[in-house]
Amino acid sequence: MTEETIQSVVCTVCGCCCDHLEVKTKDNAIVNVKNACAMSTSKMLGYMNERLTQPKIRRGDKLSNSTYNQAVDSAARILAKSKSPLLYGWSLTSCEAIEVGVDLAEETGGFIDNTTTTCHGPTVLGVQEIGESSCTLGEIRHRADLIFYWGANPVHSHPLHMSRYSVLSKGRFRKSRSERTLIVVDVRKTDTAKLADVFVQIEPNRDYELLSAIRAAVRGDEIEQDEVAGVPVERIEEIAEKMINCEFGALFFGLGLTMSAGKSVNIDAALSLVRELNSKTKFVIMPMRGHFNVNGANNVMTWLTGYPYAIDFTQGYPRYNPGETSAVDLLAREECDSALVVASDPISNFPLQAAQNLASIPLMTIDPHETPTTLCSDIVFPSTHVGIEDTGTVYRMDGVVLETRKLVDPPKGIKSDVEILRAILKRLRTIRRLG
Amino acid sequence: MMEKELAVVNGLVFDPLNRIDGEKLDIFIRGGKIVESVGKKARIINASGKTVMPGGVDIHSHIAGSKVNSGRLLRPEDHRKDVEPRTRHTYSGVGYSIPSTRTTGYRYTKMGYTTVFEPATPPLKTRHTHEELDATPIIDKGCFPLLGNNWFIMEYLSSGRVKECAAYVAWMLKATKGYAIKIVDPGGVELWGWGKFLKGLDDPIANFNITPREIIRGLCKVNKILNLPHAIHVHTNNLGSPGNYRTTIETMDAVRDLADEKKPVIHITHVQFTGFSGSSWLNLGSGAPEIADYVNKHSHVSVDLGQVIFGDTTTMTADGPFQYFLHKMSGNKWTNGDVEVETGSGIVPFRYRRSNYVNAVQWGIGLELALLVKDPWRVFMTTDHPNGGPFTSYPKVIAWLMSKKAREKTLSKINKTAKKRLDLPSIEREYTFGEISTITRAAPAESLGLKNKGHLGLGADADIAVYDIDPSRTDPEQSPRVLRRAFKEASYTIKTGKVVSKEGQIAGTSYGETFYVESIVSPSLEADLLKEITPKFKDYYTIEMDNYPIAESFLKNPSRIPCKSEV
Amino acid sequence: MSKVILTLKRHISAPVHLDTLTPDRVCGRKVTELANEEVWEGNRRIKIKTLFNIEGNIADKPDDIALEIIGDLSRTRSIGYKMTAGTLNIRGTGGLYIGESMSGGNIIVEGDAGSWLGSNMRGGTIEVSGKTGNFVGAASRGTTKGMMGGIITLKGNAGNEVGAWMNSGTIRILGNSEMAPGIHMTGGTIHISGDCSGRAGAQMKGGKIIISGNMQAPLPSFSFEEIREQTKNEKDSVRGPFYVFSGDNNEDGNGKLFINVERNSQLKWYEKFLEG
Amino acid sequence: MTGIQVTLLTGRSLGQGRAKEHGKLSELYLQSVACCEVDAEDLKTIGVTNGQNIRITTEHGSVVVKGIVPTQTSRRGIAFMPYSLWATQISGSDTDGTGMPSYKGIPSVIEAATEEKILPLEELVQKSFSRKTSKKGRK
Repeated sequence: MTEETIQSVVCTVCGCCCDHLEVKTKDNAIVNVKNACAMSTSKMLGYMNERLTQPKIRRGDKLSNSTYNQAVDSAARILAKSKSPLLYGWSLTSCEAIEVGVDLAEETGGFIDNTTTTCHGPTVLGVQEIGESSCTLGEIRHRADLIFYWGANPVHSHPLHMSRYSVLSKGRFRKSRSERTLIVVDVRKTDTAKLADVFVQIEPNRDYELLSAIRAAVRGDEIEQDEVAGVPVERIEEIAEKMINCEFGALFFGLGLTMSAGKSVNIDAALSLVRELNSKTKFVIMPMRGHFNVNGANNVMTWLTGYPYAIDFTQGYPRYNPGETSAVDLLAREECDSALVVASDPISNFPLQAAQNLASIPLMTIDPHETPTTLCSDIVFPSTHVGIEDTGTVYRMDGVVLETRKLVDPPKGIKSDVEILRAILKRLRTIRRLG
Repeated sequence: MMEKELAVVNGLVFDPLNRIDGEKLDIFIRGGKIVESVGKKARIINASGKTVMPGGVDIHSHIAGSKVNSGRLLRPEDHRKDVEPRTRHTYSGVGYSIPSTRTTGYRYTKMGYTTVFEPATPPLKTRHTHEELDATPIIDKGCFPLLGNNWFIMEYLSSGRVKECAAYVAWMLKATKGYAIKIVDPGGVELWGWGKFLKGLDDPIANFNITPREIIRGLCKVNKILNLPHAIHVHTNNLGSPGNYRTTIETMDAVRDLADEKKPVIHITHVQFTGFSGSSWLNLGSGAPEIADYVNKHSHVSVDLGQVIFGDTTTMTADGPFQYFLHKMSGNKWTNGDVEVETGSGIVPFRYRRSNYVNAVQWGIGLELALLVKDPWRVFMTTDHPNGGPFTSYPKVIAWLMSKKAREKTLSKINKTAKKRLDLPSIEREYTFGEISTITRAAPAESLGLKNKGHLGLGADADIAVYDIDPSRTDPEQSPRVLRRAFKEASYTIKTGKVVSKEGQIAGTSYGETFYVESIVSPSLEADLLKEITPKFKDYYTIEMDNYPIAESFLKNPSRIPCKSEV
Repeated sequence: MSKVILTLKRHISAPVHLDTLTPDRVCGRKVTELANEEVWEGNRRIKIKTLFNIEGNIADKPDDIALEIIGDLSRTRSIGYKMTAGTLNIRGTGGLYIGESMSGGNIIVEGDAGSWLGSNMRGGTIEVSGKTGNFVGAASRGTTKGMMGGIITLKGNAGNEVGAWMNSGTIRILGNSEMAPGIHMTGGTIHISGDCSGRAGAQMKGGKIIISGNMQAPLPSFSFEEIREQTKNEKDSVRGPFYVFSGDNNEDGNGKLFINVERNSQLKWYEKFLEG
Repeated sequence: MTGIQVTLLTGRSLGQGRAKEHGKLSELYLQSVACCEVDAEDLKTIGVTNGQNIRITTEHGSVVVKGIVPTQTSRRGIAFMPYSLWATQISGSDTDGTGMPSYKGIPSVIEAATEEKILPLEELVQKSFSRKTSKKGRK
C-alpha cells in the first residue's frame, strides 16, 4: 500500500491550466484533490470512468476488440489510400503529440485542424487583421483596475480564473476586490454577471454594434442613435469614461463574441477598441481559451507550418484559409475521404450535417474514453490521460508553458497519444516506401 | 549517423582566429572534430578554387519563442508568398520574414551558417523558446533570457545587493537554460506595463527606485562575478528615436570603468536602430561616425549591425513601447505581449522603402558603422533578423561591405536627401574575405566564448562552409553579383563533420545542440537565495515555483557550459 | 474565336484545384496537351481528361478563346485564377475563388458560385446568375488590399463581407447581401439592389456603398449627412432618394453609405438632424 | 398547444463541464446537458412546467430535451442549452466563411413535448448516425 501527495500539479481541463493542485494518490489511484475547481476534481477523480480498455476495429456493424498493431496497420492503410484525409482534435493532448500529428498530416497530404476552429478561430482571424494588445495573466493580476468579461461566463467555464488571475486575485499594485471594477457584458445575467459592478445586458447578436458604439464614445464622437444593442447611449458613454480613466484595463472575451453573428468581425471590433484605448491608457485583451492545450495546438502548428489551425497539406506545403480548409466546412462540403480524430469529440460538438458526414467516412479515433465519436468510429485507439498518466507540455491561455506531471501509471497496456501517432506515422512511411 | 572521416582539400581557407587568410589548405575531420590527418578511406571533398570558412555564427537572430510565433500567427500574408514544399529529405514550411522552424534551420544551413542565438527570450516563456529551438533542424543554438526589467533584479540592485543579484541571475540562467544576460530598454518595459514611456538613462523607474543606468551597471558587474562567457547583451533605451546615438554612447560609457583587459564587457546590439542623430524625423542623420569613434577608442565595447534591408519584413522586439510607437507611425497591425515580473514584447509588420528618407538613412547607418569601426573583432554582421530584414539577405550585406560599387548602385536608387546627408558615399573601405570571415564567424564565436566554434584549428567542431568563389580569381569590388550568389548557397555545409547541405540540397533533418551556461555559486548563497525568493515567487508569478525551472531533460540536445562564479 | 468545352464526367469527392484553366494558360496548346495536363485532386495529381470530356479547339491568342466548363464544380478551387484575357463560362455550380486575382477577360457563372469570388481582383468582369458565397472581391487573410479593379455583377443573393478591404472597382448585387458588405473598404463602389442584413461599411475608410433595399440601421459610428435624390454607381445613376451617411468615424473614415429612403421608414427619425 | 419563437444560445455550463469529465455515457451527463433553460413565463406560455420535456426546432433539426427555469436569470425570448450532442442536433454547419458554425443566437421554436421522451445518448447516436451501420462504398 503506497500513498503519495504530489504538489504543484497542473490541471488539464480548461485554459487556466491552474498549477497549484495537490493530489493524493494511493495504490496507483487518485484518492484526493485539493485546490481544484469542480470540473477539475471531477476529472481527477473520474478519469477512470468509461475508459476504453482495448483497441477496436469495426467489423460489419460492430466494433470488435483488436490489438494496437492491427489497428495501427489498418489506420495507416486507410490514410495511405486517402486523397483528402482530415486530422482533427489536438486541444486535449500534449504538444509532443501535436508535433507528431503535424508530421502525420504532412506525410498523408491531408488537412489538420484543431478545436480552435469551433471556439476561438474567429479570434485568430481578427488578430490577423488587427493584431492584439495582450499580456500574461500575471500582468492583469498585478495591475488591472478595470476588468471586462464580454460574452464569457468564467464562473461556469473557467471557475478559478477570477480568483487566480483577475478581479478576485491579489496583485502587487491591486491588493483587493475593492481596487478593481468588474464590468460584464452578456445576453443573460449569468452567475458571473451577478458579481459585476456593472452588468450590461446586450441583445443577442448585437455585440459588433455595441463595440463600435463604445469605440466611438471613447474617441469622443457623437452617437446619433439613442440606444445601441438595447443599451442607452448615456450608459455607453459611462462605460467609455471608465475605460479611458482606468490605469490598466483588461478585456476578457469568450464564445459569446466569437460565435455570435459576425464572428471574426466582432473580434475585429473588440481588438480595434482595445488598440484605440492604448492611445489614452493601458489596455489589454485576451480570449478565454477553453481546452487546456488548445493554445498549445495553435502554437505547435504555427511554428511548424506558419498557421495556427485549418492547415491544408494536400499540395505538399502548408496552405491556410479558414472557411475553406477548416474542419466543419470541409465536412459540410463533403470533401474528405477519411478522418483521424485525436482527443476530441466532434460527433458531439459539430453541427449535425458536418457530424453526419464525418460519421459516413472511414473514421479513426484516439481517446481515453468512450464518446459519441468513438461509438461512430471504424477504428478506436484507447490512450492515456496527459497530465495524469503521462507528462506532456501544455500552453495556458496566455501562452505560459507548463510541463504536466505524471501522477499514476496508465491502465495496463494502454499507450499514449505520442506512441500511437508515432506508430501510425512509422507504419504509413513503410507502406509508402513499399509502394 | 556521422560520417567517419572527411577531408576538405585544396580550398582557400579563411580562418581568422588561426591567422589563416586565404591559404590553400586541407582540412581533416574525424568524429565531428578537426584533426591532424585522416586515413585513406576518408571521403574527399575537393574545394579547389573555392572559399573555405568556419560555419557561420549568428549572434543575434529572432528565430524562436513566443514573440516570433506570435509574429508568424499575425502574418499569413507573409507565408503565402514564400512556401517550401516537402522533399524526400526535408519537411515543408513557409517563409518569408518569419520562417517556420524547420525552414529556418534549412535556410541557415544552405547559407553555410551552423550556429544561431535567439537573443530575447522571456524567462517565464523560455520553455516555449526551447520547444521551437528543438524544432529547428541542423544548426546549434542558444537563447538569451531577458533580465533588464526583472522585478527581483531591480529590487536587488536598488538595494545594492549585487552578490545576491548574481546568485539570482545564476539561478535564472540555470532555470531557463539560458546563455547570456539580455537587457532590453532597461526599466522602460516595466514602465510600458503602465503604458508609459521612459526617456533618459537616469530616469527613475516608478515603484522600483532605480534607473536604467544602475540596472546596466549592476548586471554588468553580475556578468563579471559569474564569469559568463558572453558580455551583457544590450538593446539600449530610446531605440528608434532621433538623437538616440547619444543614449548609445552614454550606455557604453556607463560601464567604461568596469572594463577588463581580456574582452568587451558590454555588447550593444543592432546598433543601427540606436544610431540616429538629429532632433526629429525631418533632420534625422547618421550617428554612426560618433558611435564608431567611441568604439574605436574603447576596447570594452562590441556591437552588431542590425542592417536594414529594403523590402517587407516583420519587426519584433521585447521593446513594447518602441513597437507601439512604430505601429502609430506606420498604421500597420500591432501585437503586444507583456510578461509578468519580467519583460514585454511587440510586433509590427514593416516595409523599408528606398524612397523613404528615414529608411534610407537607416540603411546608411548600418553600413557606415560596419565600415567605420576599425576592429572587425568588435563588430558583427546581423540584420537583427527579422527587424532589419530576413537573415536570408546576408549575402546582400556582404556584397555591400566588400564592394563600393555595390554600395554606389544602391545609393543611386535611394532617397536623394538621405544620400546627401550620409557619409557613406565618401567611405572607400571594402571588407576583405578574411574580414568577412571575422564578422560572420570568428568574432561572434569569440564574443560568445564558444571555444570550438568560429575557427578550424585542431579540436574545433567540424562546422565548415565551402563557398563557390575563388578569391584569387575574383575581384569582389567588381563582382557583387558573384559574391551574392556564392554566399547565398554554400557548395557544401558541414556540421559536426557531416555534409548537411550540398549546393542548396539539404541532406536530411538532424538536430544540433542547445548551449546554456551554468555558473556555480556557493551552496550557502544559493540556499539563502531560495529561502528569500520562494515566498516572493508566489506573490509575483501566476505559476508555482516548482513549475518554473526547465529540466535539462526537457531539451533535445542540451550542451552545458559550466563557469565558476566568484561568489 | 475558338470554343473549348470541358464537361465534368464524374463526381468530384476531394478539392480540385483548376487554377491552370484560363484562356491565357491554355492558348496555343492542342486539346490533347490540355487533356494530359495534371491538376491536384486532394493530394493526388490527376490528368484533366480523367475529370472532363474536352471538345473544341484552342486558338493562339487568349482573347480569342472561350472556355466553357460544365458540371457540379462546387468542390473546385481557383477557376480563372490570375486570368488576363478571353472568356470563361461556368455552367453548373461554381467552386471557391472563381476569378481570384484576375486582371482581365470575362467570367460568366450560370449557376451558383462559392466564396472568395473575385478576391484580389485587379480587372475584368465577373457575372454570376445564381447566389454567391462570402467574401466576394475580398482580400486574402492578413492583407489589406482586396479587389482593386474590375466589375462584379451578382444577379442573386450574396453572403457576408462582400468587398472586404475593397480598394477600387465595382460590385453590383441585384439580390440581397448578408452582413458587413464593404467592411474595411478604402475605395470603389458596392451597390446592393436588395436588402442588407446590416453593418454595411463596418470600419470603412473610403468608397461608397448604396443600398436600394432595406437595412435596419447604419452602425452607430456613422453620421447622417443629408438626403439625396439619386447617386451614381460608376457612370450609371441610381435612383433614390437616399439617406446619406458618412463613416466609419471609428477609422476616421470618409466613406459614404446611401440607404434608400422609401424602403427604410425606420430611419425617418434621422430627418430631425436636417432642421437647422 | 402551439410553440413560440425564441433565440437559442448554446454554451458551457458548470454542470456540463463537470459531467463531461465524469463520462459522456453517464446518467449525470444526460441529466446535465439534455436540457434547455427557458424563461419561466415562456415555459408557461407553451404550457410546460419546470422539468417537463420540450421540443426545440430550428431550420437545421429538432430535438426533445427537458425544459427548465434557469438559475442564471434569463429573459423572455432567450433559451439556453449546454454544449452537447443534443444541442448540435439543431445547429447549422454554415460558417459564414470563418470555419465557425453558428452556435449562438439561433432562431428556434419551442413547444411542449411532455409526452415525448428524451433520447439517451446511445439511441440519439443511433438515430442521427445510423448511416454508420451501412457505410456505403467501403468494405
